[in-house]
Formats: sequence, structure tokens, C-alpha cells
Amino acid sequence: MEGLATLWASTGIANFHWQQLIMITVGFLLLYLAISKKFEPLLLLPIGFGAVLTNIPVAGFSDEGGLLYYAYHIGIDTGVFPLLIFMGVGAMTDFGALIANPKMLLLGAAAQTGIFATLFGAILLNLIPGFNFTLADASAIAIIGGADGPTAIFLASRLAPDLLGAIAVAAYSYMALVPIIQPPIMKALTTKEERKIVMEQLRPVSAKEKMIFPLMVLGITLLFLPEATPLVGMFCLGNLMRECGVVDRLSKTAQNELINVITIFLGLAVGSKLSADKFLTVETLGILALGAVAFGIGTACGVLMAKLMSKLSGGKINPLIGAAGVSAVPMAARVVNKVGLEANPHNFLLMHAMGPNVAGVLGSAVAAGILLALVGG
Amino acid sequence: MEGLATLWASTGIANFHWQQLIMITVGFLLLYLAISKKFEPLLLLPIGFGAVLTNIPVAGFSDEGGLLYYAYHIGIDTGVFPLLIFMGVGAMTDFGALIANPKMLLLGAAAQTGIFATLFGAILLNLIPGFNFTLADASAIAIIGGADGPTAIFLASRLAPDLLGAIAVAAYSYMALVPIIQPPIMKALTTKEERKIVMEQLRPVSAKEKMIFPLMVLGITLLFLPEATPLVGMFCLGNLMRECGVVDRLSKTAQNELINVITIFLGLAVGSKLSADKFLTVETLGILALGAVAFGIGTACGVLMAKLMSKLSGGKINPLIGAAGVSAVPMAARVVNKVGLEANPHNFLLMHAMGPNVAGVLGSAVAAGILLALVGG
Amino acid sequence: MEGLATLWASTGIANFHWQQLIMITVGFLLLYLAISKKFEPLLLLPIGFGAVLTNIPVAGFSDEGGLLYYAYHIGIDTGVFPLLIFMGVGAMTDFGALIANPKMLLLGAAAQTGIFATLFGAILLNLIPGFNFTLADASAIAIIGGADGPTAIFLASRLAPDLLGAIAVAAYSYMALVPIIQPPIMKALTTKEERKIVMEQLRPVSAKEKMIFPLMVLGITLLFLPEATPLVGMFCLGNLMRECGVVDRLSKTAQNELINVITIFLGLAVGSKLSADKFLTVETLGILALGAVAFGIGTACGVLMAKLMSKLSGGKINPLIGAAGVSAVPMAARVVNKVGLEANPHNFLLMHAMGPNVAGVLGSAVAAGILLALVGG
Amino acid sequence: MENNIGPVLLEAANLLLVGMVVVFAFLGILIFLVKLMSSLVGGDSPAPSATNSNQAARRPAPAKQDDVKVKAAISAAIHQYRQDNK
Amino acid sequence: MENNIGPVLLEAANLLLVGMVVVFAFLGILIFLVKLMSSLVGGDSPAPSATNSNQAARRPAPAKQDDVKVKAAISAAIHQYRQDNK
Amino acid sequence: MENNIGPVLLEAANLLLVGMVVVFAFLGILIFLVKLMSSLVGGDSPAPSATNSNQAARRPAPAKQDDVKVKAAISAAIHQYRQDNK
Ligand code: NA
Ligand code: NA
Ligand code: NA
Repeated sequence: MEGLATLWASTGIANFHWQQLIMITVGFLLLYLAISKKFEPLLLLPIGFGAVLTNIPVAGFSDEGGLLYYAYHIGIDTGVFPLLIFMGVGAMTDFGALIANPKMLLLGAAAQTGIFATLFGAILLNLIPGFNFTLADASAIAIIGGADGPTAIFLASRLAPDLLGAIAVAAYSYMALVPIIQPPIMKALTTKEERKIVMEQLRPVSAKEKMIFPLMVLGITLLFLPEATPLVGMFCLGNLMRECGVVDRLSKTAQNELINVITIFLGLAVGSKLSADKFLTVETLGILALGAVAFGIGTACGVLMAKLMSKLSGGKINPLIGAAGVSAVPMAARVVNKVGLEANPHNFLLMHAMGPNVAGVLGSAVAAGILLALVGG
Repeated sequence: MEGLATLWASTGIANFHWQQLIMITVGFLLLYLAISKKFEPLLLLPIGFGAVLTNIPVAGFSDEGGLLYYAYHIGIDTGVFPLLIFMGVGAMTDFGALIANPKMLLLGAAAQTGIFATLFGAILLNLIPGFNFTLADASAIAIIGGADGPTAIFLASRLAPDLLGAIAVAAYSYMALVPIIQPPIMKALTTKEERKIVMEQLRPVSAKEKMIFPLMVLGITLLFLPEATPLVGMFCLGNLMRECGVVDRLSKTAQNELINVITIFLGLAVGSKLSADKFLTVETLGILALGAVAFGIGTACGVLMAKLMSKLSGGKINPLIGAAGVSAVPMAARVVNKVGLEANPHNFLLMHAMGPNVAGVLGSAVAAGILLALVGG
Repeated sequence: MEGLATLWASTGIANFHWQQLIMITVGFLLLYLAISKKFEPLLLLPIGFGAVLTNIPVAGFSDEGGLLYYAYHIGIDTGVFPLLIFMGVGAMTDFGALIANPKMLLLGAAAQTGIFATLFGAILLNLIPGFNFTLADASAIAIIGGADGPTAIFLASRLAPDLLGAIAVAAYSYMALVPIIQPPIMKALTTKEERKIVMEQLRPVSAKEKMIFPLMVLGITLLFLPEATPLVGMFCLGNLMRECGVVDRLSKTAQNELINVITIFLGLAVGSKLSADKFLTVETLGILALGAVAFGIGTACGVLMAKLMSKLSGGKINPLIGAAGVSAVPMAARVVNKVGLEANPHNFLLMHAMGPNVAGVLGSAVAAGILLALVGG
Repeated sequence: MENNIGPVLLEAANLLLVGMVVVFAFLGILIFLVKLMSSLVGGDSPAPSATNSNQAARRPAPAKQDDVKVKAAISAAIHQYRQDNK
Repeated sequence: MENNIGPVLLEAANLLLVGMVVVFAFLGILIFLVKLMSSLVGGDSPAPSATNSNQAARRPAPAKQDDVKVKAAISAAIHQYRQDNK
Repeated sequence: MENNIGPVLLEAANLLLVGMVVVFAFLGILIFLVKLMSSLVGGDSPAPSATNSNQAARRPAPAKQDDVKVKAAISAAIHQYRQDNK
């Protein structure tokens, strides 16, 4: 029965390297977080599954000709998948709250300090032996602070493909952890009185304003920051399809079936970068640490900017909403609402936090464009 | 702050050529027509957006590795996108009215005169200095007279890829303008008495007839005009899935999610051909003029043929329905209905016009096959 | 009018080889079986249509640059389409009945005897002059006995691409013929008393068990048979998405729009392998004969194993359910139910037969992994 | 330029002629075939009532048979659910 | 290692500065433009009733016009069906 | 030909044997693991009522949490709409 011997020689048991076993465990851990802890399950489930598959010996999922090889090279190497996800997210996003109160854009800007400060921090980390981040690596890591999955994956695929797996996992994990990371920072930087501030109701926004908004964003992006137009442009296309009212069937497909299909393959493809040699490094630890720092700084700067605006406006702005400027839509806005309710049970901040929340998406896409223009290429 | 200088050097402002600005304006104009004027928005919106994106400097949407580069080369260069759209349109088309009254196919044939006469006209235009259309160019332009978007894009991608952008824009624009172009011609060629003719009700058509029809069309196409089988074959596949009653889930996907996804990318890819060097030429003016001529001749010949058939049938056919033979489904059939109602408020011609209308789709696909066989390859 | 002559020279009539006409007839026959006889129409309709298209002269559907060429090389040559179908089938499959009664896995194992016995039979067939099956050919043919379409297509694309068309047609045809093939064998091997056995109701299965099950299957596959992980892994991904409860939108897309789109192209691509030189051979006759043998042996072994288990359990198991072990989900389970009702009008075996039925899917995927490991590569 | 245009103009005229002949021939054949088909499958001016019962008999059947896998999965799920909640 | 980090650290500091300046400038311009746009298209604090009638007038129209092909196909199908069942 | 078939026939017989052994072994291990799993997660013959409350408690929760983005967008839209129409 030579067959049995041949078969034994091709079993996983006979071919495993211990690093693959660890990475498969990491994959199952991600599945656990996605399913039991509800950590951004739409992406962490396929990522976790992809991590398991890519580390199976003999099967060759990520070798040339394997399923994950195609998913990665067709979808991520080209940048196509994150851009299509961004189009779908654009088709899901309602900019009404932001148009009603455009000053909220400043909070979306302030929270991006988390990105650029972390970039500086990543370079500083090179002082510790074992770390050796280039400026491109540091930029890709820093974008975790943008709290926006497709932006992070797009930038990482451009600037530091080897770190893509760790960066994506960190970005989605911290986005899922927003309810744990943000509240202490928000409370530390605000007084109870500030947290109690009730904001006045937003004015209604007309359909026409909502329709012109994405065109305007596209317009100034192509004038001032064309490097950001892939991300911003596809986002605006999705939003225009949503708001123009004449292509509803395209808009619905973009925010449902299309984004679902792409999400499955994007997740699997990201997971395929979680191989032992890329992930089981000291750099991954650095990325996880820097990601947490980035989220913290972004939250803090958002809150501080909101505090400043609150002062200048004579107390009309609740500084908590600054925390939503990191994006992490809509989790961060809900956290703002929850912390606000703790201070004042009749204070519903959700709609007010949606403004900075969607501003943060634009903010990090702009930051990504700046990094591409100055570091990429 | 050298960074600011580098960033400035990469802004759109510092990199624009004036032609790109004009083409971006053209893109926004198409968006305006699509949204405010409801000019075939499902296609002109993505085409307009693609035209804006492709003309953004630095961003490189249509350079190798850019999103529109992939959309064009994967979807249009291969012919895949228009064929899949055609499959979806087939799955949406009800041939009942045509099967009940197959003589209507003659109207769908007559209206194709617009195509072949325009081909002759395009060659004549070479007499004017500045024009230099080859026979392939002329054929691709003439197909605008087929009043069928995917057929025009498919043929243009095969015979004159450089003219694809202008041809597609002209085709969809004139299809949107059918309610303006057709009525004067229809009224000029018919008497008020003729327009008042009430047609007898169509017989019911059985499910079996509807199911056999696409197979029969496929059969004679493969026997007599195999060059037309990509277009006609995919159309018949969609129609067979619709009518056979045993693959409803495939039919529904083909006429909804699949066609929606492809429409987005087809539009963007067509838009990517609206670059300054290809579009800002005197040839574009010629294409626009010839397109209008093609629609006019097609409409006129359809009406005249219907008039002849009306005479021969002893006044049982309303000559207005000949105008629907150009296709432009279902706009042309509705225009027929509207003009008929003006002459006789109790005369509903919609169902009678659906016959020549869908016949026109087959007619232009057949014409495209003839052009591919005689001019292409 | 040289044009007419050129056109005539490009007609199908002037270019047909008689073999192409036969293959087109075969294609129409498949369409007839799919539509009128409801033989697995979701796949046989596109396969039949693809067979017609690929045999049209001049059109070049399967030549480089043709639509079916792309469908085959992108979807089947890479293995991507059958794997995605398998993901969708996983998202449609409820393992509840199997988890409630895991011993049913033995029936899913026994029925795979059909595969391995047929492999032996295919080699024996080489004794007849004209047949010349390699071990790889024989393995690809034998998998027809797995009664599972995507598994058969995946394995054939790996081991014997030239036989793919005949193997896929045989697999789907016999799956459609299960209600005719199985009952005589089932009745011959069981007594009327045995067929009357009423099985006790299955225990309820918790959501958690259903969620862990696909992870467990993935786990032992990657440990013991990594060559089977492409098939089993994608199946488990689909099933995990279904059962985990946190990614319902991905699961719904996987089992609806995504699987529908892939089914259309998979069918067309398989049909494109039905060319005269590959199909009109004596080997196709051999494949059809062997396929019937494989189904018969699989059914018989499943029933015999169920009979043994019935004896050992003291008559608690109705031996009919063994026939469902060949998979052919859910047709085989319904046949079991029907034959059971004939013997005892109050005996509903459907749920009891679902256990061996889904076990058979796993069984044939495992068998495919074994063949890939020992014969492939 | 103008003297070069002669032959290609002739070719265009030829295309105009051949094209229209073939389009009419093609769709003309189709007219004949559709009529033939309608008379063969009994669809030519059927008694309305016959058609109705015909359709009533034909249409629901495919709908019922279509997509048996999904149906079976659903019925299995319902069955399971009922058992779970008994 | 540590003495090599100087220039890249400087570059990172420069990026931090330039990046934040540009982000604020970009979104600041957007604030200005949104306000301008809102005042131009009359969306700035409209009387609620006006907005309502406005929306009521605008929204349904696109919905009605959207996707005419599908609508026409449906209405044609209904028409045909009614004729078949008369 | 016939004398060449010997070794490959032997190999096929070997495949038949090895294949069936491994299929049975593989699915046999799975039987054992499923039983083990069911006993561990408490799914083995649970009291129906317990299962019900169990399911009632578990199922709705994921459904609620699933796809928060869409939900939030909808609720935001409703909120906005209510404000617009006040
Ligand atoms: Na952000
Ligand atoms: Na036409
Ligand atoms: Na099986």
C-alpha cells in the first residue's frame, strides 16, 4: 500500500512548519473575534478565513494559480477592490448632517493628526533595535489612525505591501475596539458640564445640496490633490449615484451585491498576506502598538478641536462629537451618543456626531492622497 | 517646507492642460444632462463621471495600472461588457408583440437604412478637408443609427476604438433625444388620417412560442450570419433564460445585479475614452452630425415602410409605428404612442409599437454582423 | 455585388463541418433536456447554449479573444468558478440533520465506492481497443460517481481538461436521472419490511454546533488531506458565513447573486469544451457508460452499508437512506423519501436522508482530494 | 483627396445596397419562420379560453420545479425549525 | 543606526506639519464651498413647508423616471397578460 | 496493449483500496469529533425548552448587530427625514 505512504507524505501533519500552525491559530482567533466578539465581522471573518487557508501546507492557496493568489493580485495589487468598496461606502453615506453644519469638517481634519503624529512615531520606533521602518512603511502604518478600512488597505497596497496583512488586521481590530478605546480619552479631556451640552437641531438639507456635494468634493480634489482622486473619486461616484435620484438601481447594486462580493474577496485576499514570514515579526508588534497610539491621538485631537470650537461658539458645541472625527463610521458616532447619554440622559448626539464622522472619512482619504504624493511614487 | 512645494507641483492646478479642463467640463455637462435632463442616466452618468476621472492630471486613471485602464481593457477591448449587457437586455425583452405580428420585422429592417445611408454619408464627408474616415470608421459611426447602445459600443470597439467615446456619447444622447428628433419627421411623412388609424388588438402569444423564438433567431443567425452571433447569441441566451421558465433565478440576476454592475463599469470605461486628443477633434463634430442624420433617416425609412404596408394592408397599419423600428427601446415606442394619442385620444399604439421596437434591436444587431463580416477583420 | 459573395463566403452554411452541425444538435438536445425534461436546468441550459455557440463557424467564441475563451480560461482553467459555486452551495447547505446523527457520515463514505470502483473500471475499459484512458483520465471520469457537479468540474479541469465537457454533461445528466437510476437498485437490495422502517425523530441541533461544524471539517481536512482544502475550504467558508449569524449579507449574496452569475459563466465555459474533436469520440461513450456504472455502484454500496448499520442498530435505520449518500443534493434525498412513502405512506424519510445526502458532498470532496494527492501533480 | 475618394465611395454604395438586401432577407426569413412556428406549436389564433387553461397549466409548473435546491433547503430548514421548537 | 535616523526623522516632522496644514486647508476650503453652495441653491435655512413641497415635488419625479426600461417592460407584460386572459 | 495494462490496473486497484480506507477513516474521525463537539457545547439532547430560549436569546442578537452600517444609515435617514418634515 504505497498509496497510504504517499498520502501520508502529503498530509498537513507531515508538512507543517510550526509558524504555519501559529498563523492558523491567529486565523482562528480572528474568526473568534469576528463571530463571538462581533469585531467588524464583515471583514474580519473573511480575513481570518483567508489567514487559515493561506497557511495550509501543500494546498498552495497563495501560490501562483491558487485562489488567494488570484484574489490578491487581481483585487488588491491593482487597487481595484478597496476602490470599489469605497464606491459602495459612498453609496451608503448620507452627508446631510455634514452639509447642515459644514464646520464639522474641522473635526474631521483635526482627528487626522493621529495619522501624521503616528508617522513620526513609527520613524522614532526605529531607535529601538529590530525596527527598521522606511518612510513608506511608516506612512502605511500611520494610516491606521484614519480608522477607515479601505483607505488603509489601498495605501498599504501602494506603499508597503509586505505589511498589508498586519495593517489591515490592526485597522479593523481597532475600529471594532472603538467603544473601548475612545470613552476614557473623551472623558479625560472633557468636563461633565461640557459633556452635558445639548446641541441645537440641524437644519433640513435639500436633495439638491446633497447631490452637488459629491461633485464639489470631486472638483476641489482634482484641483488641489489629484493623488487622492482614486479614493475620493470613487467615493463621490457612489455618493452621487445615491443622491442624484436617477440611477437608483445602480446605487442599490453598488451598496449591496457588489460591495458584498468584493468584501468576501477583499477579506480573503488580505488574509492571504497573513503568512508567518510577514506576520510573525517584531514589526507586527510595532504596528499594533502604533495603531493604538494613532487611534488615541486622533480621538484626543478631535475632542480638543471640538473643545476649542465649543469655546469659540460660546458653548453651542458638545466637545464629545470631536471623537467621531476619526471616522470608524458609524461606531464612533454611536460611542459619542452613548457617552453623551451617560452625562445627560436626554441628550441625543448621534446626528450631530454623524457630521464629523463622515468628515473623518474624507479627512483620511485626503491624508492618504498627501502621503501618496509626498512619500509614494 | 519643501513638502508644500512638492505637493504644489503635484496639484491639478499646476499640471492641467487646457484641453483636460475642457474635457472635464464635457464630463460635468454629461452629468448634468444625465441628472437634470434625464438623458439615459443609467449610462450617461457613469460615462460622464469616467470622462471627468480620465482627464484628471497626475491621477493616471487610464494609464496602465489605473482603474479605468482595467475597466476598458478587461471589459471593452475584449467585447465582454457590451455582450453581457446584451444578455441582460435580452432577459428584459418581451417578444410577444413581435411574435403576434411578425410582419413588424420589416419595419425593424427598413429603419436600418439609417445605418447604411450614414455609412455612405460618412465617406462623403471625406470631401470636406479635415475629415478622413476609413470605411471601418464610417461603419462604426453609422451604427449610431441602430439606436442601440451596446451594439454601437461593441462594433466601435472592434472597428474604430479611437472613436468609441464620441460614438457612444452620440448614440446615448440621440437615444435620449428621440422624443425631440422623431415627432417632426413622423408628422411630416404622415397625414392626420393615417395617424388616426386604430390597429386591431394583438392575438395572445403562448409561452411556448416565446420560448422557441430566441432559439429560432439563434438558428438562422448561425446559419446565415455567424459574424452576428456574439451579439445575437448573447441576446438570445438572455431571452431564452427569461422565457424558458426553468432558470428564473439566472434570468433575474442577468437583468438586475449583473447588468447593473456591468453598466457602471461599461460607462466608466467608455468615459475613459473621452480624452482631449481623441474627442476635441473635428471628427467628433462629424460624428455628432452624422448621428443625427442616421436617426433621421432611420425614422423616415421606418415610417415610409409602414406607410407602404398600411397601403398594402388596406389601412390596417398605423404608419407611425414604423418610427419605432429604429429601436431605442422603449423610448421610441412611447413616442409613437404619444404622437398617436395627439391625433386620436383613444388610440393606444404602445403595444403595436413594441413589435417594430424590438425588431429594431435584432435589425441593428444583424446590420452590425454584416459590417463586421464585410468591413471588419 | 462582390459584397454578397464575400458575405456568402462567411455564412455558417458555407463554413460548416458536419461535426459542428452534430455538436450544435447535441447542444440543442441539452437545451431540450434542460427545459422540457427539467434536467438540472440551472447548469444544463448554459452548458447546452455554450455547446451551440462554441461550434458556430467563423464566430470564434472559443478562439483566443472570444467570449467563451475568456470564460473558460478565467473561470475553469484557474479553478475559480467551481470553487465559488462550492462556496455558494456551502452557504445553502444545512448540516443540522448530519450533526444530529453523525453516523450518517458512514453512508456518505460508503457511496464513494462508486468513484473508486469506476476508476478501476475505466482502466479495465482500456482492454477494449479504442480506449486509452490514463490514470488521470480514469480518476476524472470516476468522480462522476461523486454526483456533485462542481467537484467533478474542478477535478476534471485539473486532471483531464480534454474530457471536461463530456464529464460535466454526464455528471449533470445522471444527477437529473437519479429518480430513474436509483429506485430499482434501492428496491432490489432491500426487503419491503426494511423499506417500512420508521426512524426516530432527530434531536434539535443548536446554532453553536452548526457554527463549529464547518470549522471542524476545515480543521481535520487541513491536518489530514490538505489537497482537498480548496474544495472543502470554500465549502466550509460558505457554510460558516451561513451559520455564524454575523455576516448574513455576505451569506445571502454568496447563495444568490454570486452563485447565479458564476453558474451562467461556468455553464457557458463547460459548454465551450463540447467541441466535435473532443466530444465525438468513442471515449465519450465510455464516459457515459462508466458514469452510469458509478452512480449504480455508489447507490448500491450506500444502501448495503445502511443495511448493515440497520442490522447492527437493531432495525432503527431504514436502509433506503443509504442511497442518498451519493449526494446529488437534494434530489437523492427526495427519491429516498418517495420510495419510502411507497412502502409506508406515513413514513417521511426526507430529513433522515438529508444527513447522508450532505455527507456525500463531503465524501466526494474528500475523494477528490485523495485523487489529486495520488494521481494529480 | 477628392479623386481618391472614388473607389471607397463605390464600396460604401455597395455596402449600402448589400447591407439592406441582407437585412431585409434575414428578417424576411424570420417572418416566414415565426409564422411557421406559430402554426406548428398551435399558437396561431388560439381560443382564448384554451390559451388560458394552457398557460395556467404550463406556467405554474416550471415555477414549481425551478430551483429545487433552494426550495428543498427552505423546507428542510422549516422542518428543522419546527422540530427545534416543538 | 541612531545617527542615521536624523534626516528621516526631520522628513517625518516635515510631513506631520505639511500634512496637517494641507488637511486643514483642504477641508477649510470645503467648508467655505459648502456654505456658498447652500446659500446659492437656496438650501440655507429654508422654511420647512417650502422644503417639504420642494421635496415632494422633486423626489417622486426621478423615482418615476428612473429605469424606464424596466417599467415599460413590466407594463408591456401586464398589458400582454391582460390581453391573454381576456 | 493488454499486457501493458497490468501495472496500471494494479495501481487502480491500489487506489480503490487506499481511497476507500482513507474516505472511511476521514469521515470516521469526523463522526467522533462531531459527537465530542456536541457533548462539549451542550448540544447533545438538550431540553427542548432550554434550546428554544437559548435560540431565542442567541439568534436575534446577531441579526441585530449584523450590518450596523446599513442600519445606522437607515436610522440616520429616518431621523433626517423626520426633521425635514417637521
Ligand atoms: Na478618518
Ligand atoms: Na436598431
Ligand atoms: Na458525493
